[in-house]
Parts: sequence; C-alpha cells; structure tokens
Amino acid sequence: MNENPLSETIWTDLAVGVPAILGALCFLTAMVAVNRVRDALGRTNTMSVATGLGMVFFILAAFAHVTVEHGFTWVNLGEVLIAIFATFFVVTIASMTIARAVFMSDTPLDPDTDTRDLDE
Amino acid sequence: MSTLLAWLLGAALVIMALSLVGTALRIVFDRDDETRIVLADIVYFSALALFALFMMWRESVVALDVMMIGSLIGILSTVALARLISRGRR
Amino acid sequence: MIGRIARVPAVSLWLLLQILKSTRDVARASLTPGRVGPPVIVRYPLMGTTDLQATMLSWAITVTPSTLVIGIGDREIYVHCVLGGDHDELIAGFKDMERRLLSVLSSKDSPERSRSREEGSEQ
Amino acid sequence: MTLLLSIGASALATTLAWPLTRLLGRAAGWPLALLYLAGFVALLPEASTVFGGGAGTTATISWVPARGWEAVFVGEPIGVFFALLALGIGVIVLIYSTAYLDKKIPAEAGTVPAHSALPPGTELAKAPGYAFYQLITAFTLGMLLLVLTDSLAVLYVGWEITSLASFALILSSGRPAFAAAMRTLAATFAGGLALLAGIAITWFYTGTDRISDALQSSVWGDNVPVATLVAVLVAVAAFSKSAQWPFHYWLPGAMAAATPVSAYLHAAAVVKAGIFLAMRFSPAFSDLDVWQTLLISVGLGTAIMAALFALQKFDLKQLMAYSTVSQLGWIIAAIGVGTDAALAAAALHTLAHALFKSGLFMLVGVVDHAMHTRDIRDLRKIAHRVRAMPIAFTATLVGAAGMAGIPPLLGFVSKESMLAAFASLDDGALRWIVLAAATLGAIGTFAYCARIIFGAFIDTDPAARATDKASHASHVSPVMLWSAAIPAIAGLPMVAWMSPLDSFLDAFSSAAIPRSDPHSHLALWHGANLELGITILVIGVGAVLAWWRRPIERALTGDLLPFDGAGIAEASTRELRRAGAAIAYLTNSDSPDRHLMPLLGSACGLGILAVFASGGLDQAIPLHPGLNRTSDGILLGAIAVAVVGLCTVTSRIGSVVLLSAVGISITVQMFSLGAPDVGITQLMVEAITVIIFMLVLRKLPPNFQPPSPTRRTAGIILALIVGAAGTIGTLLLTSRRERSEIGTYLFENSEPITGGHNVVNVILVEFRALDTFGELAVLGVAGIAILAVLASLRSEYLDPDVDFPDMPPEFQRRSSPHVQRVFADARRNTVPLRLAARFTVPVLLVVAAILFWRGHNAPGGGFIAALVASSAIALVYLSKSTAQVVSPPGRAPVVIGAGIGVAGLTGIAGYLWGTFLEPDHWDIAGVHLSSALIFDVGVSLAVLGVVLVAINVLGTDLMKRASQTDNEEVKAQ
Amino acid sequence: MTNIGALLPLFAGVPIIASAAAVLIPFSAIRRVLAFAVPAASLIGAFALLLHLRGEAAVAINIGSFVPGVSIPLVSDTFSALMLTLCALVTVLGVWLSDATGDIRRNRYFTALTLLLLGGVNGAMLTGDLFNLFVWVEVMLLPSYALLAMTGTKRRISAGRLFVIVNLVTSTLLLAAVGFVYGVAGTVNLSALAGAAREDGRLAFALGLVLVALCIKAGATPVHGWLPQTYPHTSPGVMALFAGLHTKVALYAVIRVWTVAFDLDPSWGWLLLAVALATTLTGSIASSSGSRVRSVIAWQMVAGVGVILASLAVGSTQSGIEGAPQLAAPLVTASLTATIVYMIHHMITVGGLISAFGVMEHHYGTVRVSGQNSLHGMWWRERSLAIVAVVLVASLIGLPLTSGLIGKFEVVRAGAEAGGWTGLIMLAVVCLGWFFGLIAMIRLWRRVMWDRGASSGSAPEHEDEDADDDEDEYTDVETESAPAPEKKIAGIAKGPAVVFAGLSIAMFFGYQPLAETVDSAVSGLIDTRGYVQSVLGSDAVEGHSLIRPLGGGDGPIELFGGDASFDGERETSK
Amino acid sequence: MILAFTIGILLAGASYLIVQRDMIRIVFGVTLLSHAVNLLLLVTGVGAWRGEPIAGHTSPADAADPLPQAFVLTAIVISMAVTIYMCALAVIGHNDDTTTVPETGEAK
Ligand code: NA
Ligand code: NA
Repeated sequence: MNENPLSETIWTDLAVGVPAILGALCFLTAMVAVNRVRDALGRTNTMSVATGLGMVFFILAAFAHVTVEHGFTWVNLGEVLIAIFATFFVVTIASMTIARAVFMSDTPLDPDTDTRDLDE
Repeated sequence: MSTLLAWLLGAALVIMALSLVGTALRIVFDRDDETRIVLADIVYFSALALFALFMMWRESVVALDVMMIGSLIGILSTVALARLISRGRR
Repeated sequence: MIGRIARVPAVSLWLLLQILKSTRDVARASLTPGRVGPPVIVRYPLMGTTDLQATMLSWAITVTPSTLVIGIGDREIYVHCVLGGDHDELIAGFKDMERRLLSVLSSKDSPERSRSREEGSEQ
Repeated sequence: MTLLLSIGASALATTLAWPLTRLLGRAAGWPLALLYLAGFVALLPEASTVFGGGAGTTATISWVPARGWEAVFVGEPIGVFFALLALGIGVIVLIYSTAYLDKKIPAEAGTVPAHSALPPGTELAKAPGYAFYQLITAFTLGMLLLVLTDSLAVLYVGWEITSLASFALILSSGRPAFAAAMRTLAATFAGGLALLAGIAITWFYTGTDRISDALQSSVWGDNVPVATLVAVLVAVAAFSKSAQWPFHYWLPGAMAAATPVSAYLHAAAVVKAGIFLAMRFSPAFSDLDVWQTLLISVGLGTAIMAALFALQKFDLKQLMAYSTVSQLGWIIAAIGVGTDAALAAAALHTLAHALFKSGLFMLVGVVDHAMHTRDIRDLRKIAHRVRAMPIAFTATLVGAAGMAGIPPLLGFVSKESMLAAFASLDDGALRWIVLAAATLGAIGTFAYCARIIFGAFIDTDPAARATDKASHASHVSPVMLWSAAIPAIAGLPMVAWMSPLDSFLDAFSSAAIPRSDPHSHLALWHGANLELGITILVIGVGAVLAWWRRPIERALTGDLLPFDGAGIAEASTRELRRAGAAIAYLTNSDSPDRHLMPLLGSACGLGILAVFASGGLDQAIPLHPGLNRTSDGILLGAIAVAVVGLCTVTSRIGSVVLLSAVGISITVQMFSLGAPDVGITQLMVEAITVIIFMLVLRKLPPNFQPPSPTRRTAGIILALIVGAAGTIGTLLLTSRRERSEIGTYLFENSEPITGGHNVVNVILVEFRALDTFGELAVLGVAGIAILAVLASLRSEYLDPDVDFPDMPPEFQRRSSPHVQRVFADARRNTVPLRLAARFTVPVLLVVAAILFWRGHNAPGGGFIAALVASSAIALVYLSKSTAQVVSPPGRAPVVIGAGIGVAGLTGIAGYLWGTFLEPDHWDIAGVHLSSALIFDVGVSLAVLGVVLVAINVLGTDLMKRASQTDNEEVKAQ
Repeated sequence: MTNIGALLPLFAGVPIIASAAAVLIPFSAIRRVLAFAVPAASLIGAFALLLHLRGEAAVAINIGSFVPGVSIPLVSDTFSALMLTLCALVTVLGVWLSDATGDIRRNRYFTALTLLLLGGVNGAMLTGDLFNLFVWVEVMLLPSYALLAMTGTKRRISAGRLFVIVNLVTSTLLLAAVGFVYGVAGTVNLSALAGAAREDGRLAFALGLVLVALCIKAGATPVHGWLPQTYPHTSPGVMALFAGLHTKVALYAVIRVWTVAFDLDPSWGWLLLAVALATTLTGSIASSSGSRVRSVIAWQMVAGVGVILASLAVGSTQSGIEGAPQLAAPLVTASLTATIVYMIHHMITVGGLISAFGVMEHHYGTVRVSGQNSLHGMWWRERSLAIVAVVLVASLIGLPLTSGLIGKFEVVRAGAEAGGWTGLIMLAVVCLGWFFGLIAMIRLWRRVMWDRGASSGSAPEHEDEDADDDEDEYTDVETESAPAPEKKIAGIAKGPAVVFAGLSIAMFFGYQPLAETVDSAVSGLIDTRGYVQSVLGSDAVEGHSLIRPLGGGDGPIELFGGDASFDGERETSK
Repeated sequence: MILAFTIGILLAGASYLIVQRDMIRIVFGVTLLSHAVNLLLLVTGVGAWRGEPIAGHTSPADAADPLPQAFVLTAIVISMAVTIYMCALAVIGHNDDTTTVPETGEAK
C-alpha cells in the first residue's frame, strides 16, 4: 500500500466534498425527474443524469479521497479511468438496451408524445 | 476528518438517502415493471454512491476496486433486466 | 490521423458541455412546476456508415440527459427527447453532434465526412 | 443337560423339517415325532427330580455376554410340566399329521385352487405345504424356549416365536385365513408388548434378568404400585395368548388352520403359553388383590361368555375353539385364586384339558375326513354316523364327558378341585359370586359338550333317517383315528392311577406358591361336599339343557353381543388408518408452506422456551458499546422499504428489482461492516444471480398468483414472529462478548504463518481450507445437478414449446411496419452492446486475473476472481444478438470436474509435505508461491463451471436440442 | 505415519476426487466401477479404523496442522467409526440396488453425485467443527437434491422442489445456529465447547437451535412431513441411500452435540423426549395409511427416528442429577446404547425394506399399495424375495431372530433404567409405536404380498380404502405401462435386500461383537475427554468454558487449557 | 443494535415469502433468508470493530473478526449454488406453482 498522504487543506476537503455533493445532487435530480416524467421511456431517459453523470462525480470524489489519504498511484488512476469509462460509456449503452426493450413492450407512452416519425 | 468535509459528506449522504428512499418507494408503489427496471439501475448506482460516501468515513482498501468493479458489472444487471422486459427477446 | 486525435479534447469538452447544459435543462424542467415535455420521438438519418460511428453517436445522444436512442436501424436511429422541442431543431442538433463526432471518427476523405460537410453547408 | 438335549431335539426337528418334508412328504411326521419323543424322554429324568421335590438343573448358553443376556435354562416344575405337554402332545399331533395331510404336499401353501371357492369357515388347509412341519416344529421350539428358560430375554424371544409360528401356521392355510392370521398376530403382538413392558419393569426394579431371582425379589411385596403394574401387564399378556376377554376373538378365527395345528394350538402351545405365564409369575403376584380380581373376573366371565358362544356354533371346530376359551377361563380363574390347592387344580385341569382337547380336535378332523363336513347342520343330514364311526364316537364321548366334568374322568377330578379352590376363598360374598359364576360356566360346559356328542354323531334330521349315507363315509386311516382317540380317552385310565400326580402337583404348587406347604390328595370321592353338590346340580340342569338343545340353538341365533372382537379389531384398525391418513394429510402437500411453517415455528418455539422457561438467558451481560453506525440506519431504511415491497408486489419483474435492491443494500452493509471480500463477492453474486433470474423469469408467467387471504394472514403472522425472534435472538446472543480469541489469533498470525495479509482469504484457503473444499464441491455439483436433473426430462416438458409471442400489440400499434422492422433487428440494435462488451470483457478478465493473484494479500482470491470472470462470460452471452452457448457443449462439466479434482488433488498433495490440505510455501525466483494458489485454481474452475452450465442450460435451447437430436456429444452438456 | 488421524480426511477427500473423476470420465463402465469401488474402499477403511480404535479413545487431525482450536479438526472415535462403516455399507448396497434398477446406467452423473454424497456423509461424521459440519451437510445435500429429482416417479420434480426448499431452509437455520454459537462462545470447535451448554444458558439456546435444525433434518415432529412426502418419489436405490445416510447423519450429529456440548443436560432432556415420542406416534400412526409402498416405509423411518431420539432423550430425563455421567451411569449407558443400536438396526432394516419392495416396484412397474395397477401378489410370484421382505418386516416390528428384537431390548432397557413416569411413558409410547407399525405392516403385507389383484377372479378386498390415492405410477423406462412381466426378478437384483436381511439376522445371533463395539462407542460418548483431548491436545481441560462475557475482568482465560502452542507458531504433528 | 432489526426485517420478509405458492417467490425468500443469516454471521464478530481485517493495514484494536467473514463467504457461495439449482427446478415445465405438479416426462 502506497502511504503518501497529502496534507489536508480546505482544497483537499473541497476536492472530495464538492464532487460528492454534486453527485448526490445528480441523483436527487434524477429521482425527481423520474417522478415527474410520465412514461417509462422518459424515466429511462432522465435517469442517465444519475447513472452517467452522478456516478462519475462520486468516482472522482472517491479518487480524490483516496489520493488525499494515501497519495497518488497510477494503479488508482487506472482503476478510476476504468470506472469512469464503465459508467459513462458502458452503462449508457446499457440504458439504450433498456430503452429499446421499453419501447418494444406494451408499456403505453406518454399520450402527448410526438410520434409522427414512427408513422412513416 | 475536517469539519468542512464532514459537513459536505454529511449533506451528500442526506441527499443520497433521500433520493434512495424516494426511488425505492417509487419501485414499491409503481405498478409499472418497465419503470421499476429503470429505477433498479438508479438504486444500484445509489448503493455504489453510498458505498463511496461511507468509505470516505471509514478506510477501505477496496474503495476504488469496488467503484471499478461495480461500474463494470453494472451493465450486467441492466441488460438482464432489459431482457426481462422483452421476455428474452434480444 | 493526428488531426483527428487532436480534435478529441475539443469534441470531448463540447460533449461535456452539452451534458451539463442538458442536465441543467432536465433539472430545471423537473424542479419547477409545469409539465415536463411533452416528449418527442425523432427519426434521425445517420450520416455515418460504420458500426462504431453509429454506436458513438447513439452513445453521445444517450449520455446527454433528456435525449435517448431507443433503436438503431441501418441508416437511421430513433431518439426519444423527453423535454420535447422542435422536430427540426432537434434533428439539427443531432446533426451537429454527429458532425463533430465524425470529425474524430472518420478520415477527412471518407464519404460520411464529405456528406456531413455537404449537409452542414446546406444549413 | 437334559434340558438342552430336549431343546436340542426340538431344534433338530426344526432344522430337519424342511429337508425331511421334501424327502418323505407327509411321512416326515414320523421321524419328527421320534425326535419329539426323544426330547420327551430326555426330559423325564429332570421331571422325576423336580416333581419329586428336588432342585432342577441349570444350563447356560452364552448369547450376549456384554449385556448379560444368556440363554439360561432351568428345570423347574411348571416349566418342565409344560415342556412335557408340548412334546407329548406334539408327538401325537405329528403322528396324526402323517395321515391327515394330503399325500402329495404342494410346493406352496394355499395354492390349491379349490380353496378360494370354499365357503367361509371351511377348513382350508389339508395341504398346508412344505412349511407345515417347519412351522409346527418352530412352534414347539419357541414353546420350549419359553417354558424352560430362566432368562427374561429368552422368555420374550420364545413368547414371540410362538406368536409368529402360530400366525404363520394360520396364514399358510390360504387366502381367506388371512384376516384371522392377522388378528392373531395383532392380538398376540399386543400382548407381547405388554409382556415386554412388564419384563422391562421387572428388570429394572429387581435388577436381574433371571426369572427365578426376579420372582423372589422383595419388590413385589414392598412396592405395590410397581407390582400392580407388572401384574396387570403380565395378565394382559397372558390373556392375549390364552384368548381371554377381550382377546378372545382371535382363537376361533384361527380355526382356518389345519386340524393338527388347531389341536396343537389349543392343547399344548399358544394358548397354554398364557397359562404358563400366569402360573410362572404367580409367586410374585398371588398376594395382590388386583391379580386375583383380574384373573378371577376375566377368567370366569370369559368362561361363561365362551360357553354361550359355543352353544351357538355349528362348525364343530369353532365350537371346540370356544370351548377352549371357556376352559382356559376356568384355569385362569383358578390361578387367580392363588392358593396352593388352586394352583394344583389349575395344573391338573391344564393337563386334563390338553389331553381331551387335543383328542377332541383331532377327532373332529376324523369326522371331517370321514363325512367331508364338520358342520352340525350338514352332519344331521347323514344318518347312522355312530355306526360308521364307532371308535371315534366312543373316544369323543369320553373326551367330551371329561370336559363336562362327569365322573370318573380326570376332567371331573380337576373340575372338582377347581370348585374346591373357589369355595376356599376367604371373602364370603366373593366366594358365593365366584361359585355361582363357576356353576353357570359348568352348566354351559355340560350343555355344549352334549351338543358336540349329539351334533357330531347322534342327531339326525327326520328326512335323513331313512337314508344310509354313512355307509359312504370315507376310510379314515387307523393312525389318524387312534392318535386322535388315545389322548381323548387318556383321562379315563389316569383316574385310576392318580397318586403319582399328587407329588407332581405338590411340587408344582410349591413352585407357584413358594410359601406354601401343599399336600395334594387327588381322589374321585371326597365325601359329600359343596363341590359334589354343584356337580350334581350341573349335571341335572345340564341334562335339561342338553335335552332342549334345539330350542336353545334357535334362541341363541344371531349376535349375542352387540359387537364382536373381530369387529372391534377391524374398527380400531380402520380408525387407526383414518388417524394415520389425517396425520399424513397435514403434511401431504408438495407445497413447502405446510412444512416450513412448523419448521420456523419450532425454531421460534425453542426461542420462546429458552427465554421464558429456562431463565437461562443471562441478560445481565450488556451489549458491547459502539455497535451502531449511521450507515446501518440508512441501509435499514432502504432494506425495510425494499423487503416490504418485495412481499407485496405481484409482478415478478418488480420483485426481481426489489430483490436486487435488497441485495445491493446488503452488499453495502457488508462493506460497512469491514468485510471487503464478502462485499465484493456479494456484489458479484448479485450480478450473476440477476442474470439467472432473468433467464428463468422470462419463461414464467409475468405475475405471481395472488395469495389467498389465509395464506397472506398466516404469512404475516409468521413473518412477525420470525422477525421478532430473529431480532431478539440477535440482540441476546451476539455482541455481548469481547473479541473471540480465535479471531484475534487469526488476525495476528496470518501473516507470520502464511505470509498472507488478507486474513479472510488466508482463512479460506489455508486455515479453513477444508470448508472451502466442501464449498467448491457444493458449487461445482450444483452445475452437475442441473445437468443431471434436466437430462432426465423430456424436452417438451422441460421447456414446452409456447409460441413465441408476437411483438407486443401496443408496440405494433404505435409503429409503422418499417419502424417495427428496425426495432426488431436484433443484430443491428445490439451493435453498441457488443462494442461495449468488446472493451469490457478484456478489462474484466484482467481484473479477474489481478484479483486472483493478489487474493492472499488484498481482497480477492479464487472465488472473487472467478465470479468476475463469470461476469465477463455472462456479458458475452448477453451482448450476442442470438442466444448462443458460451462454451462448447460438454465443456462445462469438464471445468467443474477439473475444479473439484484440482482442489482435491492439492489436498492429497499435502501429504507430500505434511497432511491433507496442508499448505506449503515456496519462493520461486523471488515470487512467493503457495500451494493454496493451486487450490484456489480449483475453486475458480468450479465457479466458472457452474456459471457456464447455468447460462448454457437456462439461457439457450441446448438441452432441448440435446434431447431432440439424441446427440450424445450435445447431451453430455 | 505416526498419527493415523492424518488419514481421516481421505474418507471425504477420496470420494470427492473420485466424484470429480466420474464427472470427467466418459466411459460408463469405469464410472460404474468407481460407483462400487469407492464406497467399498470407504467400507474397508472405516472398518480398519474401527479395529484401530479398539486401542484408542479417538484419533484426530487438525487440518493443515494449524494450532488446535483454530484448525478444523477431523476426529473419529468408535462411534463415528461405527457410523462410517455402516454408512459405507449402506452406500455399497444402495449403489448395488441403483445398479440393479438401472439408475447408474441411465444417468450420466449418477456415480458422481453418489460419490459426492458419500464424501459429504463421511465428512459430516468426522468433523469436530460445527461450521464445517454445516459445509459437509451441504456437500451431502446438493447431490441429493439432484438424485431425488432425477430418478423416480413423475412427481419427483415437485418432490424435488419441496426437498430442496425444506432442506435449504433447515440448513440456513443450522447456519444461523452455528452463528449464534460463535456469537456467544467465540468458537465453533465442538471440542472446545465440551460441556459448555450446561454452563451457559445462552449457549444452550444457540446449541439447542443447532439441535433443532439437526432434528428437522432427521425428520422429527413437527417437521417430519417432508420426508414421507419426498423420499418415496425417488428411485428405490436413491431412497435406500437417503434412508441410510441422511437422517442418520443428522442423528449422529444430534448425538454428538448432545453428548459433547450439552453433556446430556437433564434440564433439556424432557423437551427432546417429548419431541421424540410425538415423532414415534406420528410416524407409526401415519404409516398405517399411505398409498405408496415406500411412503409406508418412509413413515416408518419417521417412527424409527422417534424411537432413536427417545432413547437418547430418556438418558437425560432424571432431574436433580448432578454430573450425570457419574450418577446416572447405568441410565446414560443404557440410553446411549439403545440409541446407537436402534439406529444401526433401523439403518439395516429400512434399507432392506426399501431394497426388497423397491426391486418389486421397479420390476412390476408400480408403486401403489392398492387399487388398480397396484403392486400385489408378491408372495405368490416372488417367493424368495417375499420371504426376505418378511424377515425385514419382522425386523422392523422387532420380532425375534432379527436385529429388531435386539433394538427393542436395548430401547426397553433404556426405558426401564429411566424408571418412574418418564420411563413408563416412554415405554408405553414406544410400544404403541411398534404395535401401530405392526398394523401398518399387516396392511402392506396383505396388499403387496397376499392380494392377487383383480386377476384372481375375486374382487380385491377392502376396495373402500385409499380412495384418495393420487395417480402416479412408477414410470420406469423399461417397464412403463407394461403389464406384469413374465420374467421374474433377477437374482442379482435381490442381492441388497438379501444382504440387509442377512445383516439383520446376523445382528440377532452375533450381537456380542457389535455390543462390545457399541459399549466402547458409548463410553467414548459419556467420557468425552478422549474426544476432546485428541483434538485439543492432552492438556485440554474438559468442559472448560470459553465464554468470556464483557466486564469479566479476571484476565484472559486460557483458551485450550494453557496449550503453549497458542502463541503463534504452527504446531507440527510430524 | 440497528443490525438486529435489519436481520429481523430480512427474516420477516423471508418467512412471508417462503410460505407463498410460487417457487420463485420462495427462492426470493430463501435469498432474503441467506442475506439475514450472512448479516447475522458478520454480526457475531461484534459490530463494534469494523476495520477491514488486512494485516498491516488495520490495527488489531480496530480490525473486524475475520473468521465470521470467512464463514459468510462460504455461505454466500453455497447459497448461490443452491439458488441456481432451484431456479433450474422452478422453470421446468414453465410452471413454478408448488401447489401443482409440473408436467414432466422422463428422458428417453
Ligand atoms: Na440520456
Ligand atoms: Na445456505
């Protein structure tokens, strides 16, 4: 274990705390949005605020925290990059899979949805 | 841990707890399976986020490991649940 | 080639900006009273031809809150836009996005890049 | 020694019975009779000693020295008397059988076709098969063991052998005898259990297995409750064997058996075993009121009841059977009186009864042989029977007269003695009641004896008188006739020669009543006394009844009692079956709730007991401080919401989602408890299980069946109880101690001993590798189990072909055909997914490799690595545009087998440097290697194998194709 | 090798490795050989161990040669060696039966599953660690889940589901109980827990929960129903295996925990006795119903478990006894003797009954006791096998010349030693149980052996019964929907039943050597010092409490009687 | 102790679910049950110490008891194995109602 902690300053606190708060706010936004929109497709759409963006913030916060506590290592950076890649890219693609499945299901769409492109 | 960080993390924790419970309630009371599956993703990542927050209080040697593995395999349950909606159709 | 790689930061930054903007839009729409939406489903004809190009565009659209790719056809994708908006504006937005991506994903002389240039100049 | 010789002769007879029968057919009875005779003779010296008042010999055969169970045999008057009876009557019965049985013995008993057509009550088994001699000799052997032993254990063995043998003998008469045989078995088995209990209590309170010692114990006098209990148990056993009320019903039913069997049963063996038991235990109980009351009341009651039954019967064998029941009632009552004179009288009557009853039974056989019927109503249609069977008539007359107690026969003497015994009772009122009952019984006896004579030989219907049917009587072999007649008329000469009996009876009664000093003096004439008066009364009234036999017969038609024993037995069996069905019904369901409710209930019940009944839970020990964290509370909330939701949703998909929510919360909780390995494992397991659930749920209905209100209520109540119990249990039984020393030890010594820093992983692969070994076997075999079970099903059942549903109507409604085509194109639409997988899978595999390698020092190891690799496999499966197997058919079991094998062989390899599963550590080129690493490879393979199986089998149509194509290669999957 | 205990792991290890081999080997002939050879080897090994233990109280190995108390110990005394021997024997015969009825031939993985089952059983019989016991029980159960669901009647899948669920929940209960034990005592090493349940009420509760779980696995009332509900639906061979192994492993563990940890605690004996007697009555009464031949036998298994548990419990029912082993020695001895002997008798007898009737069922293609298409007329058609069955039936109800009488005597001796109302009630109930068993056997006898069915011309008797029979035939592959075959049962198929019956008779006449062995087993159970010391070393103090409550400030308690090896260095047994 | 209530709630939910009709519900119940027991096992290590038991990383005074964690790991994997097997049983005949017998046949 690389033990090379940074000295804790207000900046390190902010480096950890602010992404955490932002991430949490993303989750909150997603939760509210998910409750506001009227169909499953809309919810799939808005949730990526949390799963994509919110998670990235938390990963950054965690990385900052570990770096502050134990110092920077390349291994940690690699892990963080993989994690960001996974949430930002892979999970987003997965939500397309859900979206298609939802659209192809019997779930009614929001009746106000403009679907004229589907009629062609 | 400094007071500022404690406050920040505490606030984040409260917000997360709120959104987690809100999502969970929605899953319970929504009759709509498709919505539930969408929300399952949020719950999953909320849990990872909570883990991240907790580990900032208490040391964990696996903090980043878990964030990484958790993100990597997040796709599994998402796709699996999507397949549930389509009853296996790809 | 080097030029394409050099464009990566710019495109990424632009995309990040789009994401943040759109996050703000979603937050505003859902945290303020009034209806969210109404949603619109848009058929967007692809300029790109390869799987990678289609995938990357779909990803970029999806990762942006409020837009979501729900189906991929041979030369088209279907996008769900939860916040609604004008049909043609949305198409134009996606076109802009695809053009930026193609500037990274395909060589200058590839047919899709030239088509994207043509379509861009039409506007 | 003579005892053993005698038993040996009988045992030899049992052994030789089968080969002799095969060799000689029915003539096998002759050599067997000779063996019996030898046994009888061998016993005579012993008899002369003990009947002369001397001490008998003792012989011991070792059986189970460790338990002190030895086959001890002792020469003792009561036993020797009964042994002589069994052997003596046995000789006669065997000789009789040589003529009675069919010449050609069929290979199988009861297979003679004609039997099934015979009306009930007809004698079935003149051809009892090879088993006949076998069983009847076993019967004798059992009887000899019973009466000659001094060991309680052997007593019981002998007792049960006689039960079994009589059951088998009756059963071998053929199918209609079945019910009777079973009643016999049930009654005697019940009695046997009473005896066993009695023996057990005797054993405990007297501390000895020896009957002679036990009987002399002071317990019987000192501890009245125990003595009473044992007395009742022994009496019940005796009643069951001697067919006393309420067990009287089995004996007449047993008449389906062959005549020699009946004769033997009634005269010398089974029923006499009960008499023997009562006499043998008499020394212990003769002073007990309950013994006296029970024996006298049941004995005389049975005597009167059975006499009435006898008056009612037309089948001569049935009549004889009830007469036996009634005579045994007398003997039992006499034993109950308990004086030396009474015991002597009982013994004398036992002897007399053995003689006349065996003779009478065999004579009935003779009549049956000659007239081809033994039903009085049929016999009446045959004229001139006396003329046809003069010897049989004479012998029957003598025998019946003996039974009726007419002077100057032995039966008269014994009956007088018994009456004298009754008259000697102290209690005035009791004395007169007993005497009155005895008189009634005697009158009945006289009447049915007359009925035997008149019914068998004399009464002839007017219509039949003119005919001369008797001339058509079959020839009866002289062997049969004389062997039947001799015991019947033996009572006559014996009266003239009674003085030797005196000493026998003295010896006998002093054995039965130890503190007495008996002086028996048998005589025909004891002067004009009460007994003589009763006899005269009996003969007078009896003669009148005999005269009125036809009207009485008519009057007694129908059921005398509102119920009969057989009916009661049948009804109780039916009720037992009903109770059994009710008990079985309680759990007769494949639905687990019926089984799980009591399961959880009993676990909680124990908790309640532990808390309230024992007071053993010491709540003074406080909870450890500092147990709570904020995270616990947040997760509790999340888990609570999800669990409640999980219980209430009816949608399967919804419940999977909620289950995942619980799972992921638990995972976080595990991390927060400082268990990183556990947490990562749980995270991976969650991911894999969700996929499995998906594979399964897509084939099941979309919604659960709504529970019935009852089920819901029961479930809620159960949930509340179990939840509360779990909470209380956790609060009481955990977190109230300091660190466990083992935990501390492991934490401090993992690194010094194994070089590993990750204590949990070190425990898994080194300290508790045996657990892990078992666990990986479990895991691997789960895959094998799935394959094995599914391979045993036909595909149409395994995975019924339901029409793959069309695109959902709502989707079709909102989409143009073109749009539908675009969305339905799986290949095109899974492109991004495949692209993502192409990046993710290698990353996951690298991560897996790293986790595997670092396991000893940081969270990771074989399980986690394999689970991560499995998730890569699952991702490959999920991202394909069609459902394809993720490994070649037949590969997954190989992976599993290899995994278990590698781990196991690593264990064996431990013997190279130590013992099984002992780890060894090497430094190779500066890299620390441990044999545990190889073990971990096995672990990983097992995990991978089971995931491969699950995905291949549940996620594709592999099994279906296998069973459709019969392709062995595919089938191997 | 100086320590014979080092070989103990092979009892579990070799069958498991052989199981892996059976998965890998593509040649059915070799798999078949393995199926016989491994249990036979286990039998030989166990017997050798039994002989070896005549000179020693117990042998043990601390797996991995770590510090005693930290390692998982495998330990064998006469009792476990005896059980190992019997289990291996039952496995050999069960495999034989399975081979005769085609299970092995038809199912690719039968051998692998059976060997793993054996490995689990052996492990469970040897382990001296409660958590490890849980693991072995799982090792035993998982193949069983498959064996049950892959052979037998059409209802086997349904039965298989029930079996899995009940056993899984029970296992989880066991696991929770083991957890509680650790929560209270800080160890799950049985030797370290010697006598501990008597000293601490909370530990008594935790270990009591262990016993509850084990009793459920044994089929004790009120959680008995799963057994007769599931066992009859599998094939005869598998049922013979289950009957001989599963409940007996559970009973073995009950006895072990009861003697070592509870030290036969009188304050709980009455509860165990009540459960046991209820089980006896339930099983024996219910066995008089039952529409399948083997469900009657399964109910008899329940009854037998009741008798075994009652024998065990009655040894602990004399209240007011301080230090039971010393004061109530005759009672405790009689009780444990009865427990073990009746268990042995029951394994043999029930195994034999299943073998005899199972072969008939298989050959004649029906499992039903009555009605159309029932199993009937066996006495007339299969005389030799029927005679064997009769011997076994006699054995079941305790008639002479069979092991049944020996078992009966021992049980009665235990009841008699207990004396008083307890002994009386126990004797009365057990006797009743035997009587009801007789009634049940009479019915079985009449239906299966005696009735000639409709073909004999007369209508079958007692047609009114069993109206509630459910339709399920024994759909065996070869005999499916075939009329009674002309060919009679092959001699080789009768083998297991004959051997079981022979064993039963041998146990009657040759009880002496067995009695000596059992006596030695019992003395090992009463005086657990040998067991404890073989695991924890000769310094271990018997019944030393491990519980260190909070605030008990009297210094650290020496864990293993001051064993010096506790300070870090791995103890080497070499 | 909060965790006791978590365990209690899990047990309650498990008990409710395992007495339902559908095999899958029962499987879910069993899953909850094993969650409960796994938590219980961890709690037996006394939740006051929650340091990750990595030698050299966590101080002995703070480290959680590693033995229960090893127990839980074993238990988790076993219950995963059984869960997979139960799922296979549940899906046979596309009928997981435990109150009816699934239509099944035997291999040829
Ligand atoms: Na989006
Ligand atoms: Na489990």
